[in-house]
Amino acid sequence: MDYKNTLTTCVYCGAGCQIYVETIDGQITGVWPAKTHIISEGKLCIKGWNVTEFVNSPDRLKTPLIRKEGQFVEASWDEALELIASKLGAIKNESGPDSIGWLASAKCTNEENYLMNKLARAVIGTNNIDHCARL
Amino acid sequence: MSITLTIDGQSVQAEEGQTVLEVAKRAGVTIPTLCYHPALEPLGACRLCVVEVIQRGRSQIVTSCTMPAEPGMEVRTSTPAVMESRRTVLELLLSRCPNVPVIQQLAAQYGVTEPPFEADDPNEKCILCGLCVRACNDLVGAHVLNFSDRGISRVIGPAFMEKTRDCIGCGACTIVCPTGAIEIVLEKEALYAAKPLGPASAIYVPFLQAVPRVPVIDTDACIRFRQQARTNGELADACGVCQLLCEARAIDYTQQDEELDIEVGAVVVATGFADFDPYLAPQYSFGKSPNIITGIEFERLSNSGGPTEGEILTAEGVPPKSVAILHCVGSRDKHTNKYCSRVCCMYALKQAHLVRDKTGADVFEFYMDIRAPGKSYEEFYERVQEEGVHFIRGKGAEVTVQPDGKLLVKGEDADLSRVVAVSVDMVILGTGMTAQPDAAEVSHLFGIGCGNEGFFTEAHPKLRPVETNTDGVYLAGTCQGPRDVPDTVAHANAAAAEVLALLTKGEVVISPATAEVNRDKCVGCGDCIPVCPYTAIARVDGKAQVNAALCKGCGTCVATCPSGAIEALHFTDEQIVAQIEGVLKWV
Amino acid sequence: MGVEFEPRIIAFMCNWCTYAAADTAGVSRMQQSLNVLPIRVMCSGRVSPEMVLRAFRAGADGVLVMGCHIGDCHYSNGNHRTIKRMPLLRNLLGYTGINPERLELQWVSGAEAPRFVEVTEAFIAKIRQLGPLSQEVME
Amino acid sequence: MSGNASEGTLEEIRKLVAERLALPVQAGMGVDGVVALRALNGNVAPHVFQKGDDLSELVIEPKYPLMTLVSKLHKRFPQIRLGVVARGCDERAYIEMAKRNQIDPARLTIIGFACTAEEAQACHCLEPYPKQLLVGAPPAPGQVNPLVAEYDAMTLVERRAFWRKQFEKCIKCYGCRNICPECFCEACAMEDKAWVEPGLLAPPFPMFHLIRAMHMASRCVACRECEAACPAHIPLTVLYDLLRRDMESLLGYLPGADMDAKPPLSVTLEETPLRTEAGH
Repeated sequence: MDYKNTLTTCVYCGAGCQIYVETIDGQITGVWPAKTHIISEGKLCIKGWNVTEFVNSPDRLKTPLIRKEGQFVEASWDEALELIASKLGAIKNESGPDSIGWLASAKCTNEENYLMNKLARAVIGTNNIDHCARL
Repeated sequence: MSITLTIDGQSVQAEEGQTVLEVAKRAGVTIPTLCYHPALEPLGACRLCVVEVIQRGRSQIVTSCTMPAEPGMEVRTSTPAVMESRRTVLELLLSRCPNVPVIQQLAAQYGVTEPPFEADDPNEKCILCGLCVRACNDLVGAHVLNFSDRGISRVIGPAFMEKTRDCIGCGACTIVCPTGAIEIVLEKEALYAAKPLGPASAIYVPFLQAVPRVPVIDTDACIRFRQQARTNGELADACGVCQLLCEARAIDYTQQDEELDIEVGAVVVATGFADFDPYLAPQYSFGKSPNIITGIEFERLSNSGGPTEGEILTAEGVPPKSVAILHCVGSRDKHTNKYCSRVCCMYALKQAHLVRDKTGADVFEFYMDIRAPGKSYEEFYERVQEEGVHFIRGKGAEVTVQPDGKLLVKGEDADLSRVVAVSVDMVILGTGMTAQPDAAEVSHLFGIGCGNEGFFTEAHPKLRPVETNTDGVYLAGTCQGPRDVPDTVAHANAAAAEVLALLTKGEVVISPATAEVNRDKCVGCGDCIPVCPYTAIARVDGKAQVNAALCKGCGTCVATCPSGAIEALHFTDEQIVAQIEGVLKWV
Repeated sequence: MGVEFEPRIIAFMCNWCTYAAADTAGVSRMQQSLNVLPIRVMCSGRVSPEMVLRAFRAGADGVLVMGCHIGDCHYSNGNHRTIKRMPLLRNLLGYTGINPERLELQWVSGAEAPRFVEVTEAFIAKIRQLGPLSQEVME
Repeated sequence: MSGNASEGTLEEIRKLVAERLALPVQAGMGVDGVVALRALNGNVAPHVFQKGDDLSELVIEPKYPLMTLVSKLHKRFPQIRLGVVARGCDERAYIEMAKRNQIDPARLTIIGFACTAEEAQACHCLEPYPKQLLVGAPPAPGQVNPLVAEYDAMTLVERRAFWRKQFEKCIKCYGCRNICPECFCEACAMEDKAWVEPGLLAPPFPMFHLIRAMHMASRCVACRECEAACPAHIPLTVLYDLLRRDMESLLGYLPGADMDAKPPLSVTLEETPLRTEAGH
């Protein structure tokens, strides 16, 4: 039996509540609030308590899906990225960078969100970016 | 090993270890005895059983009760020498005890009519045979009786001839004594405890009509079981007479009650009733005089197999001149039981009839009203009236024991509007029927209802009188409520018919409104299990499971489950909430 | 002075005793107010605290839980749980400010149609006096 | 960290844990692991100490409902034998959980220690030590929360105003339920839309909080975890203490006190009588 509690930060909002993600034999089995943390003091909201729910959710997407003839079809990352790059490029050329909006996700890491911000502002050239945790 | 010997010229077989007396008895040869008892070691004390034994050419006179049988032995039981010996013995015995009938008869048989010597005490009965001593020490183990002194002052009695608490009053000495020299005198206190109308011996056939008609041992009264209980099972060798004497070897003291698991599809509960405890109605002074008896005790008294062989006698042993019968003892009384026990009026009338018939005594019936519905019952009531029984309409108020032992019964005669008092020799309390004291336990065991009085509840008082609310459990007889013999027989037959109907059908139809567990929601806490009145819920593989065949759909488990893991089919939470919201929406 | 307050009372009735009594009361043409809204359950033991609270939540001004007398339960002892649950729930209502008198447990046997009317009418009168629950919950 | 526990207490506990871990598991006293708290980099979380682990990391505060973890491990590993470093409230939680089939008593060794008098006071704990007390001496018990008497003395109108204000703060995080050692149900009535309408915040009175209070009546062992976990600072345990008091006076049942006492709301009046007709 390998029992572990990994201290981490709840990704759902900017409050920065600390949580322990509990794993048994490598499988996520729950969340403990971190009582010793100076911000959250062992208290969590419903999102923090359920922050790991999506990990093992049967509805979770594990490969990209591309709509072909009205149906979502599993695709490879290369195919998906190719399609997105070409479409975004075409839209930017046709209607300008501000015709594109960006929504980042709380379920990504801070670093991933930073990269998305970089992509939106530096590569595409728009400030139309927001984050679902900025509630 | 079998051996062969001759008795009075006749060749007989014997087992090794048997005495000559035992072999002779078995062969049908009569040898007189006084100090012999098959349950006790022989002592050869009375010398009456002497015989002549010829062995290896030599003849001698010996006591047959102590002489072991040997191969080739020749026994003669009535030679002149033997007869002369016995005659001498009887002369001496008759001289000691001239007024004991057994000795008088034996002496006469042997031609002894007058005792050769004058008796010291013409009332002496004890022949010092020591049977009682052996019984008390070897069988009962009480060690109370023994010989003391010697020669002509030899006597039998307790130590220092003083009253002793070691005597357990078992009476074994009186039974074995051949001359009737010992009498048990019950002290006043003991008399009340002695249950004069109870079983006479520790082993007895419950009643003559018992089925199966075999004796039972009352372990509370049996010397051996009492010894066992007293010594916490260390000793169990006292008495044993019944085992010793039982030729069929049917008595085994080590037998224990056994629990058997039997799987059945239906159960008929026929646990019967308990007689009302007359001590709960102290105004009738039950227990204060042996002549105040309950109806059931009267039944035993008037039974031909009872202690008086059916003669109706008071505790003083004489027929009563007057008897009072009190109705409604423990029935129709807010202090005891409110209900009518249904059978007492009729049995009281019957008992009045029996008393009149057998003794001609004056009978006074104290009654509120006579309940005699049913075929021939009212006619019987009329007949008893014609027999001259005095009916006093009014409940018996109290019974007091007079200084002379007579019983004073007071009551109100409602017809005359005045208080009456009669002095009688015997009072019969018409005790009613009550539920068995363990009815609540039994009701819990079978998941059946039990009313306030303790009688089991039928599924419907009119339409389903033998069914219960637990499928497959049926009621028969007085466990459901007071009823008389024909009604009990009918009720029991009905219960049997219900069971037969199940057997014939082979399958059971149940109501669809049962509880059902959603295993995904159940966490197996088991809070619901003790809730079920029908023990329909069990934990299977760590989770609750409802046996739909047992479930009656009350839904109490559903309300208990904190997880909402049990649904009451047709009464689901969703349906009830919809009803609540529905009715509130439109008013 | 507006329209007089008409209490709305949810009455949980067990199938075997109280529901039968209510039925008899109706068949016997006994005079009754219209404020009692019956919800039939098989046993008063089926009435969970959630159900009582839900009735209040849905707008009932009072809740009556009625069943067989102790000892007469059709299911032998289903009502033993009811008689334990309801005092706790009443106290809890009181602790959080709902007048506990708005919840009442009453035993009415199948033979007690007059008692059914008596009990319900008395409860209606009591709730009428207490006023609407919304005063307590929504204020 | 407050450091209320003396170093001596901690050392004794570590020694007992080491002993238990050193024993062969088959011998009955031996264990596969000991559930306790571990301090790592200044933060504390529940942990399962196993043979070879650094026991200097074992600490006893801040307290967590460790029996929840014991139950989880017992269910996941049907053979596992565990020890647990337990306070009085942990042991009470264990009693109610074992009674309800959530912990296997045959596979659990309790290494009990006494709380400090300060902790007892902070928790308003009347029995701040386990019955299986191995380390420390029973401290002076805490006082009943003075708020219990204060709220009890309020008029209906005052109580209503008070609790309405409290319940309005509720953000329906379910933290009170999630942290509770006695809330081990697979499905929760507070998530059942028949009882609690989804999409309303704060949850509409009286459903959410009163359902939980009723469910706690025969289970609450007064560990105070719910109140500590509540981001809205609702004084939940005052309500539960009032019901615990009723439970004891009406039905003679104190959750956590007796392994053999059956939950009184599940049994008949013959088995657990109602002591008064209180409230009627």
